[in-house]
Amino acid sequence: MVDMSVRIGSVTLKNPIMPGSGCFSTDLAQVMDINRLGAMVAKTVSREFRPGNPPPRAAEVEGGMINSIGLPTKGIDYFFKHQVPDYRRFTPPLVGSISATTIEDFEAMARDVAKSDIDVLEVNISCPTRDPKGGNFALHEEHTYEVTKLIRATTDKPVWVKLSPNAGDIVAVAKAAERGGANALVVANTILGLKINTDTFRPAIGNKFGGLSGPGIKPIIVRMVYQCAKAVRIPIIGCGGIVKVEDVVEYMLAGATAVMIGYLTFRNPTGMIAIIDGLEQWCAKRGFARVADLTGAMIDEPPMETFAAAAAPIG
Amino acid sequence: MVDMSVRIGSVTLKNPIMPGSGCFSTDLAQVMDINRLGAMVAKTVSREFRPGNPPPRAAEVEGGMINSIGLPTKGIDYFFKHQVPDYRRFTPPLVGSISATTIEDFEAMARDVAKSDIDVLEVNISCPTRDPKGGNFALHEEHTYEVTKLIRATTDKPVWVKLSPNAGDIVAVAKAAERGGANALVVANTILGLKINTDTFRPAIGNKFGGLSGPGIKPIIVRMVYQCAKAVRIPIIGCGGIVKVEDVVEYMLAGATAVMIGYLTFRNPTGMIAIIDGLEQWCAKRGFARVADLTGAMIDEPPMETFAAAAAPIG
Amino acid sequence: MTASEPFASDPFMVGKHKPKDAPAHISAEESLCPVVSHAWVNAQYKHLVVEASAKALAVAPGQFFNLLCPSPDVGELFFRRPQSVYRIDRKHGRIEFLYKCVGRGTRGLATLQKGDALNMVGPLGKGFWLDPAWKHIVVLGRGVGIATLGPISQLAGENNVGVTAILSARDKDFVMADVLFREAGEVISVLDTDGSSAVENVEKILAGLIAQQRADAFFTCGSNRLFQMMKRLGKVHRIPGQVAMEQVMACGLGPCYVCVRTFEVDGRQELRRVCIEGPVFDMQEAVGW
Amino acid sequence: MTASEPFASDPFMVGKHKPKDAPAHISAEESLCPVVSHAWVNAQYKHLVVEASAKALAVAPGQFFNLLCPSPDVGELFFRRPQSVYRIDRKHGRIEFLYKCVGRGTRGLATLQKGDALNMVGPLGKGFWLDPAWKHIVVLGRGVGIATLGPISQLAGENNVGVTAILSARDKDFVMADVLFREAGEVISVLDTDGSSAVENVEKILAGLIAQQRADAFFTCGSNRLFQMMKRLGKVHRIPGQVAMEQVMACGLGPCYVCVRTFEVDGRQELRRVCIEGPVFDMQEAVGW
Ligand SMILES: Cc1cc2nc3c(=O)[nH]c(=O)nc-3n(C[C@H](O)[C@H](O)[C@H](O)COP(=O)(O)OP(=O)(O)OC[C@H]3O[C@@H](n4cnc5c(N)ncnc54)[C@H](O)[C@@H]3O)c2cc1C
Ligand SMILES: Cc1cc2nc3c(=O)[nH]c(=O)nc-3n(C[C@H](O)[C@H](O)[C@H](O)COP(=O)(O)OP(=O)(O)OC[C@H]3O[C@@H](n4cnc5c(N)ncnc54)[C@H](O)[C@@H]3O)c2cc1C
Ligand SMILES: Cc1cc2nc3c(=O)[nH]c(=O)nc-3n(C[C@H](O)[C@H](O)[C@H](O)COP(=O)(O)O)c2cc1C
Ligand SMILES: Cc1cc2nc3c(=O)[nH]c(=O)nc-3n(C[C@H](O)[C@H](O)[C@H](O)COP(=O)(O)O)c2cc1C
Ligand code: FES
Ligand code: FES
Repeated sequence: MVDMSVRIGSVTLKNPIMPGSGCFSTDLAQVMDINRLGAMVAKTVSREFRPGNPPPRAAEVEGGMINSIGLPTKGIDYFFKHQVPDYRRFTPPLVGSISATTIEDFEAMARDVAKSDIDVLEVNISCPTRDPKGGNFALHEEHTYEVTKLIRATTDKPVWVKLSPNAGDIVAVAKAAERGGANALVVANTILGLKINTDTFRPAIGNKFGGLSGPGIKPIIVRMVYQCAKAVRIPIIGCGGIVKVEDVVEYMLAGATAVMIGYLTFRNPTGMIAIIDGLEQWCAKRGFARVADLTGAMIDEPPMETFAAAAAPIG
Repeated sequence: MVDMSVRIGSVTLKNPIMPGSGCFSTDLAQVMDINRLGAMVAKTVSREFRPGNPPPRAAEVEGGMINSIGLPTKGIDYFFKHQVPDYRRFTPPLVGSISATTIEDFEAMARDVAKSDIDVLEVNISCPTRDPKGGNFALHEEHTYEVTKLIRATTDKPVWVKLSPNAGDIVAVAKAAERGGANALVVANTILGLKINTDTFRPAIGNKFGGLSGPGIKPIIVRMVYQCAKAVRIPIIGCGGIVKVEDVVEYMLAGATAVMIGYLTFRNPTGMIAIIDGLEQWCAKRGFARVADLTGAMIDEPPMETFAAAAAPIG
Repeated sequence: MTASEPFASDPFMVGKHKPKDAPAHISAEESLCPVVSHAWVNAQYKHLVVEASAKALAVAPGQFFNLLCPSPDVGELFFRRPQSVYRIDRKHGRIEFLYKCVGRGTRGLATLQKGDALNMVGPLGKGFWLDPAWKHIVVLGRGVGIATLGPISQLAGENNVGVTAILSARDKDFVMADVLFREAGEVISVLDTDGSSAVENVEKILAGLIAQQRADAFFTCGSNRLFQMMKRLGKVHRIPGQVAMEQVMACGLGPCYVCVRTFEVDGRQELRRVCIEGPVFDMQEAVGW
Repeated sequence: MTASEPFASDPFMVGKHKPKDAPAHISAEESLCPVVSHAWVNAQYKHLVVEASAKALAVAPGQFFNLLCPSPDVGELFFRRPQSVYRIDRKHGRIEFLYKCVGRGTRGLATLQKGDALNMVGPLGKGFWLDPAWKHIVVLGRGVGIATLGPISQLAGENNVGVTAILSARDKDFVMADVLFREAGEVISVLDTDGSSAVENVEKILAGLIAQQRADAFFTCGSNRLFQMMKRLGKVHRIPGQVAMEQVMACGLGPCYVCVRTFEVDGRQELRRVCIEGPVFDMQEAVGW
């Protein structure tokens, strides 16, 4: 028996597998047993109704997909009245995700949403198609510090801050979020991209720019998880391009305590469950009694090779 | 007959296809006719001998590859004496690429190398495994401006500055390079990544971190080419993940005047030639008399869809 | 490791298996279905028959499956492709699709051979509804829309509701499935080649059916222009109607909001997800595409 | 577009064709070679025979081809895999490979069927050299290294140079190609199962051959420990030697500097590229792996 549980500050998950925000809803109960997940992560909500962006909202790209949904939301009243109770039909801890375009609204949103029946507040300051001063605070360390600090003061519930891979210096932003009082970091949201349809000469998605996700971004995000894990003491949740058991292992070796999964669910809607089962088998086979022991277990030395030519000219 | 030529400032290329630095050498004459290329781009040289990084130096990743070669070089004397004459056996314009770890050495390198029999000086200030103050100047606009300005003053030959996709604000860096006097921008070098071998728990390559290239990075770099092309007046050379004719078209639609190709040559060593042929056919079929007309021809409007719900709540 | 031993888990191998202990109330599933037959119907359309699980066989007319198409080239295919069920053969435990080869997904799908396994998720979405009070319905399909209208016609036939199927196509080679529709009722083919597929002509045919009181309900799929005309006629004559819509999908299940289209109720516009709130919608509420 | 019309250019389709007007002096090429046969030799090794172009047939012993292996899973395979030529059959215009299934690349390669086309680049690298003055050479191979030593043994045999082939393997099932080597000379198999493959024992065999003056040159491939021992013996007895080395490759042609290993000349270390400066190197200069 492998102990599959992981602890993210005060929250214990029965396994490290969660969906990424925007890639999960209770609609998935059509195909899978939601109660098996480590946690549920709700779609990002804003205070007021937002329709989202014009379709097409997503397209395939070489290493995965590009999307610009535009954070459609029915607003927080609907979230409290309908969505939270709907999620609560299931047993895993519930992570509520919030977004806003001003720092003041973020603070107010946090205060309001944290009062609802959620277990964790995730702060989405990294929607890639928003501008740095309009919700995409995670591009800059000062913005990140300020918004995290304000939010921290509004609630005793755990606060997870979702970072942006588009930041030039994600380590500085991670440290800023930690200083601001974040209990964990989600690394990361999508990478800003553009796909042009070479038949029509138009952008492939309605909003022109979109966020990249899927397997192609994994090496970039694994690197960021590793860098952030070295720089902060709070737990890191890895997110980007996970499609198989070994990807979860790779994120944990890099320093992640748990992971979130987006794209895979679109390709294999029962993929998260298969990964939970497969990860347990992997640990058993490799002799790990606790999956948590994988976190940060990368051997930080180069592969062993004969290489002793540093001082000599190439022949 | 399609006019396949493109102009990058004072240099005219007979077609827009060039190799990326480090992915080309005259060794390729083993398999292809080098004279068909739009230009030759030499491997980056430094003043002194550098052995490069410990092997393994490259590994496969989901959307392509990760490498950390470590800029091995035999130094500029060898470059002048052996490599330049070797390249000169072939007819396409020769782009020499230089690297240095200090701004002073960059200036001196530029002065020396520009005097050799090259047609264009490419400035590699974007090697992803170097630090921002040690040659990876392209992470910051001030460093980029300074180094470009100094280099500009040393030579009358065209100066191309190769930017880094790891910069938080590549548009600001692009403008800085333009202000500094660059004649064209190469967008971009590789993206910093990490791959961990889940069998050995060690990094997959000897230098731990490496640069991502290949199809998976294309949507990110196409976005950057588009953004830079809108922001500067000098030509942009797109580089990242090109493996087929349509990828070249996509880069040109986004605003590139020409492109560079790296990874494809590893997969299909005769790929650049096939793309030159295929691009000409593509233009003929689509009725473009000049390939140059593709540059910036993206129709900057969303795909046409019925979408008029901006003001209404989601049902 | 020996050469025959399975590898470290392959990308995308996960999820090909049913979750262990999946509760019985789960209504759709991701399953591997063996291909029974797969043949070209004409130069563009293929007819695919697969063996389906009990859950898949519970599919209703107008519902769809989200298919993991094999990649037709070395590049990877990253989204599934939705295809509505074209025929439900519960006796033999089979589900049939009729699809047009248009791009990479369907081209990859077309490579499947008898005996290969097709990974499908479903049944998904809300299908057509049939009011037992209706005596006679009209289905109007063009192109791929014809496939989608098959099962509702079949169901109407089985329930002794008369069906007139107007099948619009480029030329007579592309009038598909007329046999299937003929089993359920009357078939009128309209073609581009002789001009009979012109919207005005189809409108005349519909007007005739209305006059003959053979149009208690309208169903359409596959052409925006035909849909707009039918919606207008339906509004004027107060004939209830249903339209099956399409949109690019990612998840096919509801969470991602990729597949929205615009709808209008009482002059107010709103967005709905084609995959879970559709693909079948009230004709008067749909705005079109 | 009709369903049979080719698509917009597929990823990686480019480069499958020869560049038009390629000058004749180009020594290697990227070509599609039909598979003639492909069979398991034992539980881990497969023997692959392809029809090859005139350029490919010019391959020399010790040279290699860089093979575009089909991907064994849905994920993409991004590097070619180098394989040295194992047998050159100029009479039938064929090239043969003997390879071990170890990972994704070779596992994908193993899926090729007779009639399939294999995309190969080559011939590449610097092969073995044979001094006509030599009367008798010793080749020492283990595992995949055995394949690499095939052609030089063949060549020696054809040139009336005597060959002693010491083939080291786990057990007798893995002594491969002994028929091929027997055609060229004498075969000594050493096994893990009976302990005869121990380095000390192999050293004894080599010492015996040296004493009998049947060791004018050494050739080795496949085991670092055997290589180190042979290098030491060669140094003491002043026997020239050649070693075929391996390293992960990207381009296989020289530009990328991925495939370097360390070499030592006059006490100075330097890096050389296995793909173009090798894969065959002077035994005394190689440092090992
Ligand atoms: C609910 C539903 C039922 C359908 N039923 C049928 C049917 O019975 N028979 C039939 O022939 N076709 C049907 N379609 C259409 C079918 O899904 C598309 O033809 C198919 O996805 C095209 O994929 P492709 O890769 O071959 O073409 P592409 O070149 O990718 O695209 C061609 C067209 O298909 C659309 N498309 C692309 N990807 C998707 C996606 N992931 N989801 C939805 N649409 C996409 C694009 O908008 C484009 O217009 C249905 C679509 C939906 C939404
Ligand atoms: C010049 C040369 C000649 C060779 N000849 C033979 C031969 O005749 N028969 C034979 O069985 N094997 C030969 N090999 C080894 C063969 O190339 C590897 O076994 C093969 O690449 C493994 O690929 P994989 O995907 O199956 O395994 P992986 O799981 O990818 O790797 C297994 C091992 O192969 C090595 N490898 C992986 N990718 C590459 C690459 N792109 N280039 C080189 N090595 C790589 C790795 O270092 C690892 O140790 C030769 C290698 C070289 C360099
Ligand atoms: C369609 C789609 C919608 C998303 N919506 C949200 C969102 O509302 N809030 C958020 O924080 N992240 C959102 N994301 C980002 C994902 O949660 C996740 O960070 C990203 O997709 C990377 O993971 P993946 O590669 O596994 O998909 C969305 C991603 C996708 C693909
Ligand atoms: C093995 C390898 C070596 C490289 N060496 C250099 C280099 O020396 N100088 C440089 O400016 N870029 C170098 N690059 C970056 C490429 O020129 C190119 O910018 C990058 O690979 C993206 O293009 P691609 O996706 O087509 O490979 C190297 C890339 C690879 C893969
Ligand atoms: S496709 Fe995801 S909600 Fe419809
Ligand atoms: S593999 Fe590229 S230089 Fe050898």
